[in-house]
Amino acid sequence: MAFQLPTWMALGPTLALALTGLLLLVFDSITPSSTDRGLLAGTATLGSLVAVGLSAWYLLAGTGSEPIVLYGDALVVDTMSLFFTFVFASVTALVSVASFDYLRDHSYQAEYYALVTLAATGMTLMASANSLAVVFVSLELSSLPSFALVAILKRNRGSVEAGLKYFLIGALSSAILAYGISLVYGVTGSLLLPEIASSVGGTDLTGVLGLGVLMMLGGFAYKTSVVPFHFWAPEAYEGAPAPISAFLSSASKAAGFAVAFRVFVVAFPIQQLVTGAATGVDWVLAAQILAVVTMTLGNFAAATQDTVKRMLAYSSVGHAGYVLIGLAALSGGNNAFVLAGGMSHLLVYGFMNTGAFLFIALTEYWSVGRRFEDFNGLASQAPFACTVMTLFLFNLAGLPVGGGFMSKYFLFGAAVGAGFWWLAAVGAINSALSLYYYSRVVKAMWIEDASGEFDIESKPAGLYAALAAAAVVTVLLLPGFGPVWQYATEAAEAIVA
Amino acid sequence: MAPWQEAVAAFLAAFLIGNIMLAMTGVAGPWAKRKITAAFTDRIAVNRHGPAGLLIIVADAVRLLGKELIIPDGADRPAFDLAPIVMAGSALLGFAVIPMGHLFGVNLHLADPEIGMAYVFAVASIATLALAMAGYASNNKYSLMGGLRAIAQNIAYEIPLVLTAASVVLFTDSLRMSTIVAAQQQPLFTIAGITIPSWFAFVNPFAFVLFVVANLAEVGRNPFDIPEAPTEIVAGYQTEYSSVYFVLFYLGEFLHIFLGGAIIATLFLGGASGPFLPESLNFVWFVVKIWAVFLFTQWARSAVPRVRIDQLIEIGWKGMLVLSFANLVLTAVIVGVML
Amino acid sequence: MWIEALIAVTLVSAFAVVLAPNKVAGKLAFALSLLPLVGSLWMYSTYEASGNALLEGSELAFETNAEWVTAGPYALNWHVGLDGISMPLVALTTVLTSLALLASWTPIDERQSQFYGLMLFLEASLLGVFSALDFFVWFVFWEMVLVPMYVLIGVWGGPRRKYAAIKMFVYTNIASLVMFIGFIALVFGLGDSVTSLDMPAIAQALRAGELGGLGPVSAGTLKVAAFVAMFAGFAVKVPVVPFHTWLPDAHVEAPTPVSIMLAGVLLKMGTYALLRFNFTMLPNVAQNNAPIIALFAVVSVIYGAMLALAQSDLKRIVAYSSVSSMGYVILGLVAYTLYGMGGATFQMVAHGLISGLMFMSVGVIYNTTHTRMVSDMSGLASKMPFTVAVFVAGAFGYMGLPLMAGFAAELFIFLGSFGAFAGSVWFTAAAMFGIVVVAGYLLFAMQRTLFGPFELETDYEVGPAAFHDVAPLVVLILLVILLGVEPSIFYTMIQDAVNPLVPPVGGGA
Amino acid sequence: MVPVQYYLLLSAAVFCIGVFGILTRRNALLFLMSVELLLNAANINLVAFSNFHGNLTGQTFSLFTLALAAAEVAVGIGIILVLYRNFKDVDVNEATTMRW
Amino acid sequence: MNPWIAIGALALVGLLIPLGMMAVSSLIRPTVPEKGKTATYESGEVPTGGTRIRFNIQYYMVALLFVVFDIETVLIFPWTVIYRNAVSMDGVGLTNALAPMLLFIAVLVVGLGWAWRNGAVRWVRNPDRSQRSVDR
Repeated sequence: MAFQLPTWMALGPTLALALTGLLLLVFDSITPSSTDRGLLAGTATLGSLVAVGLSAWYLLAGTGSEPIVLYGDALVVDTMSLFFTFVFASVTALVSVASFDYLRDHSYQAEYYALVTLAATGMTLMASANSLAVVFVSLELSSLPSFALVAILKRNRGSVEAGLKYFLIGALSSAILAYGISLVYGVTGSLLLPEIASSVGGTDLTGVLGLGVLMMLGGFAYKTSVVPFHFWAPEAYEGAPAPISAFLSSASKAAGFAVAFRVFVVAFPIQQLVTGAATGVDWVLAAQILAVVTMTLGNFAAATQDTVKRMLAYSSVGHAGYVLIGLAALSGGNNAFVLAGGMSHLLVYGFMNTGAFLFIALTEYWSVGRRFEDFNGLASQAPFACTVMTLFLFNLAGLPVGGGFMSKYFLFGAAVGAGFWWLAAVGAINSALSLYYYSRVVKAMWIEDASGEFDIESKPAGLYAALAAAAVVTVLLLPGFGPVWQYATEAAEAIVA
Repeated sequence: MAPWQEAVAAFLAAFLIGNIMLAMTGVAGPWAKRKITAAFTDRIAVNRHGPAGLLIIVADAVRLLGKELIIPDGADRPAFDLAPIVMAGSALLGFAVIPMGHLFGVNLHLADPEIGMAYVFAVASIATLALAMAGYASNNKYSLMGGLRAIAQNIAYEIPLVLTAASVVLFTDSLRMSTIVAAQQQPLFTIAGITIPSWFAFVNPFAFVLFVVANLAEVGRNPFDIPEAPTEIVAGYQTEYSSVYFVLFYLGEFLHIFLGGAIIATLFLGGASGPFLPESLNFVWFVVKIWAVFLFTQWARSAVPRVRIDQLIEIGWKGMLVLSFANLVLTAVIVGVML
Repeated sequence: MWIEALIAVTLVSAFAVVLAPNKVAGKLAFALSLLPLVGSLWMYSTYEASGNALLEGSELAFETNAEWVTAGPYALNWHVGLDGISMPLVALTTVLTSLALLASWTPIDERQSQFYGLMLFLEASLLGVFSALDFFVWFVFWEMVLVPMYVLIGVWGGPRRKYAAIKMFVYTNIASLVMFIGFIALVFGLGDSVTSLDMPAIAQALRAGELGGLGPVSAGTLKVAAFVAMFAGFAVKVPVVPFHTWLPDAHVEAPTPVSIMLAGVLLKMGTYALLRFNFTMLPNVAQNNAPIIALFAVVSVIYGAMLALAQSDLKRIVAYSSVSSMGYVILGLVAYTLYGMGGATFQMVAHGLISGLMFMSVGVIYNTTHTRMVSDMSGLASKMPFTVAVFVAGAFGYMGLPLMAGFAAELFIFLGSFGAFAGSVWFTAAAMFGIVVVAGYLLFAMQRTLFGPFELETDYEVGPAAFHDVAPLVVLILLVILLGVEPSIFYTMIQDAVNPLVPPVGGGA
Repeated sequence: MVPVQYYLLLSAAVFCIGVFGILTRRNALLFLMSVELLLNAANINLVAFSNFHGNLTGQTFSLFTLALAAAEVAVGIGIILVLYRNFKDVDVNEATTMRW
Repeated sequence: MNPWIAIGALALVGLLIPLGMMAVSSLIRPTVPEKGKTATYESGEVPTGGTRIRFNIQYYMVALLFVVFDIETVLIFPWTVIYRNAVSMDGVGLTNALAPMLLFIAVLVVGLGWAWRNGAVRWVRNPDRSQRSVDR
């Protein structure tokens, strides 16, 4: 760059999001009763777009290529954090735009957007956390608003129940995470990931350490809706307002994986803990088991659903399983490749899954039913939306009509390259299965004849814009996968020592 | 000394201090209260038994202790019994870290832990718990309302209290009570030969006022006595209490007033320091200061009307809290700039 | 650059048509489809290439090879180009699409803009399939073909369209997954000897015998396994007999223009892929197991013919007969002789045109009579003489009447497959028998339906078809005859492309 | 100086009590309290270990943990309140309009 | 000597004194059980209804506010203790010592202002905004 920004500006995206959140609160304090949707949604979108721009700019300018460490090593800004920041901010922007219509007669406008942006702030911090303390704090910062967001439809029993379950499991798992952190701290005497890595090798308290690592894995498993803590996912995604489901299933999941990648790869080095000689803490094995179980369970559960939203929820559990390969196939040699596969899949998934859930938001806006049958013949009424949804679904299934195919192919290819061909095989089988239940929706929309009459009075501009944007990006990620892959690889190499 | 000797010594000291406080509050407090209130309302208060009716104290004690203890129906028993003990005990516990000066050379300072101030506030706010227990356990609507009001009030004014205290810590760099007192000894300035010590009441009168007001609310005296507003909810949380339990509550409240006074004296009025007296006797000054605060509360009790609950909450959250934030920030800025 | 331009133009026009109002969509789509048609013809006229695209020493026409993504060990390139095998198929695609669009003006009467848009989208993906030379690009287009096909059959099809569409979708998707796994296994087996998914590179590496084992699997096993996987995958598309059951349903349910595309071009994807992958990359496996593959081929020929016999629905008859004639293609391919492979490739084009012709004329008849049952009608010749004439001509073309494209193709195939390998004589003879059966039955059916006194209990006037229905028929029949009279139009370039594949006499490469 | 193992045992005990509460109680508020127990067990660990290692990291972190626990409770109570309004109960098993 | 021993001792005293008084009073007080004495006191009326009445939601509101704000003071105290040293320490200076806390308090104040304006501490006639809304 021609000029040099102060180092704290490396957190620019995070700051932009945080300021947006506070600004929204100030708006609401000035005029509590006003529901000027345009202003509020606009502000949220603008702020997140600023964050998107900053992160993209930093990526292009190579800011992260040399990791910037801030605040006593508590935060680190490198390619990985910027990469994920880009994902979070983009999803936030999409969700904000879509919510403009979804919340048209809702009374907690400002609170809603403020919570969304603040949660996004927490996620960006998660991506750049370099200390277990920051990990915990930022994880909570992204979780607490999410709880409220899921339950924000106060009169809607489904929403409230979803919020409760999300909250209960969230509180439990965050407590477990805290305990795990305390144990790790007890063993290593530090909360900074690099210091932990340096002192973790020689410890003889392998039992305590293993317990701590396991508990932390549990905490992250909750955030990423990986199996032992996945119960909340279908409930929360089904009950929550659909834009929030999109937000959680895309951004929140990605954030969980971001922090999990960094913590495990940086703080618990494989060559010391797993492949090394004097160890018993084989977290890679745990990740492998979880990955297989999660993929299979998520996909099979999704195949047996009869409401579309819940199907998507379970399928996102399945996708968590795919991404978990990024951790499970480590210790196979080409770690950067594997991690990059996981990251790039998260990016693509961020767009296509958000799009799918936003389509659900659209149907809820039109008060189309929730079941597959209710979607019958929707294409004749809303061809554009259905085309886009078809695109998203085929991408999720991994058909080569967009980036979804690329990322999934790279992920599995990486797994095979790392010698874990069986992981890839399970993944491939699950993808084949997933095609079945995804195409059920397509079939309903395009082929079945409308069972009932839809009352589609209006085409909400905001939702359509968000859908279109997501679709364009998803498709462009097929030819434009190159840079994504390049940055993902850089990001992975940034943390793989 | 061996640990057990330490323990015994500490126990004796504690017993001493505890009894001094009891004597001062439980004994003198009620009597003084009557006298003061009477004076305000231009009446003649107790004057029959003994000089200035001092013996009424003994009579009261025997009378109250001798009353029958009535447990209302449906009372939540353990909580009902625990509340008075907690009330009295917590207040007493607060005095542990207060440096009360010297009496005949004996330093009446039981313990001086590093975090004395935090400790004092922590212990003092246990009383809120007692009030809640009492209000909840009595199975009485008045009590419940009283308890809830007590909680609402205490939590509303707890934060301004603590924040103001924090602004004092900005000067002392320590939470240790003795250090805080020591920081107020050097002279501030001199007017006409009279040296004004740098008591924080003089250094930062704004904080002092805030603290005194918040303290009034904390101890639940006018204008902030809605938890037991006799004209609204008979006697609030202590409606159903009688006999020794009532005594304990009564005692506890007075102890709290005096504890508040002690805290104010320590944080803002230079602890036990004062002119004219040798340091070996400056406990007298401490008592004077405590009593000054006590008198102030009694004056407020008879002179200031009671605020409504909503006014109380709004004053607390919209007034006191903001002011105390402002106070903290301003103090920090000034201290930082002057440094 | 020309190939990209072709595909891009088609895609753009597809979107344009989707957005157009229903009324003008048909005409607009046809007009726009002329652009790629002209383009492909221009490309044909300026075609300059030699050799087989996948083998060393080949000169490709309109080739572009651009960096796309570098993924760790494997680089993905945008690599497209045409050689003697793909050029005719590209031309075929554009021609058939335009005619099919023309032929769909009458039958398609709802949601036109979406229909025509999807048709153009289909064309674009087909062009991509035939011109892609990087496996990744190729696979993308290969899968992209499915989506519009699925919707086209499922929405505009006949009464059992849902069943047909789902069946087609599931069959072909599972097939392509199997094929994908097989191929990727090969690539991983090659190890470091290839650094990209470039098809020429992989083919050359494989032919150079650089295939290593993959994990516990030895090279030989891997080879065979991959071959089987890919063969099965493509056989579904072709379709070869055990995997053919989706085809008749799809054909019967699909509207006429879609059947034209399906029979005319989509089936060719299968044989094209077989030629490109199995027979080019793993020739030894193919030759060592030639009898088995030939058996498959012949079985599809005979069995397809038999099934055709059993039908009473004109469209089903045509559908099954196309199963049998795709059998020839495989027979010719496996022969590994110049004539065999050349003829097989030529047969792809010829059969594309002819089957298109047949389906189109069946469609025209159906439009007027609203039935396809042989038993229902008779003596149409008197009512719609012109259509009938074309139909008959098409049938003759089917059974390989001289001076028609079918004749040349089948002649070459049989010439090539005679004595190609031990016992190939018998296979060829059996295949020839199959052709006779089909031809005979077709003629019988026509005699039933077209000639004799006219009877058809209808309540509407049965008259000659509209011009825009007949015109494509004429064009097609002319093309068929043209190719029959002058096969060298395509055959020279085809032979030039398959020549390197053919092993020197007396040995496998 | 109490050896660190004792603190570890204490925190483990507190943790187990919390887990027990979570597993046995169906009242959302009790669930919340149990979670608080878990967090405080973590705090005990942190403080004890920070004393053991002689650096203040753990204690500082325990302050953050406290603050977050408070925030969590604030959100949780809010949700439970809304739950009560909708289901007239704070029993976590009452809310089952969706399948688990 | 360790101050906590002394504090523990005072705690013991603080427990013993009330217990002692209880003991004394239990010795000297009469016990005349009688029905009606133990009835809940409601100004002499016969008690009506249960005690578990539903009270103003605002109690919850201020409780939630308190939980958050009071905990934040925990984070303020350490800062106040080190503040002056930090300012005088070279390399830190006034700005670096003051600015973060100003930021922190600013965030708190934004939160307080929001709660204020949205009626979290408005005791009487708080219009439940969700009345005017149709949640979906």
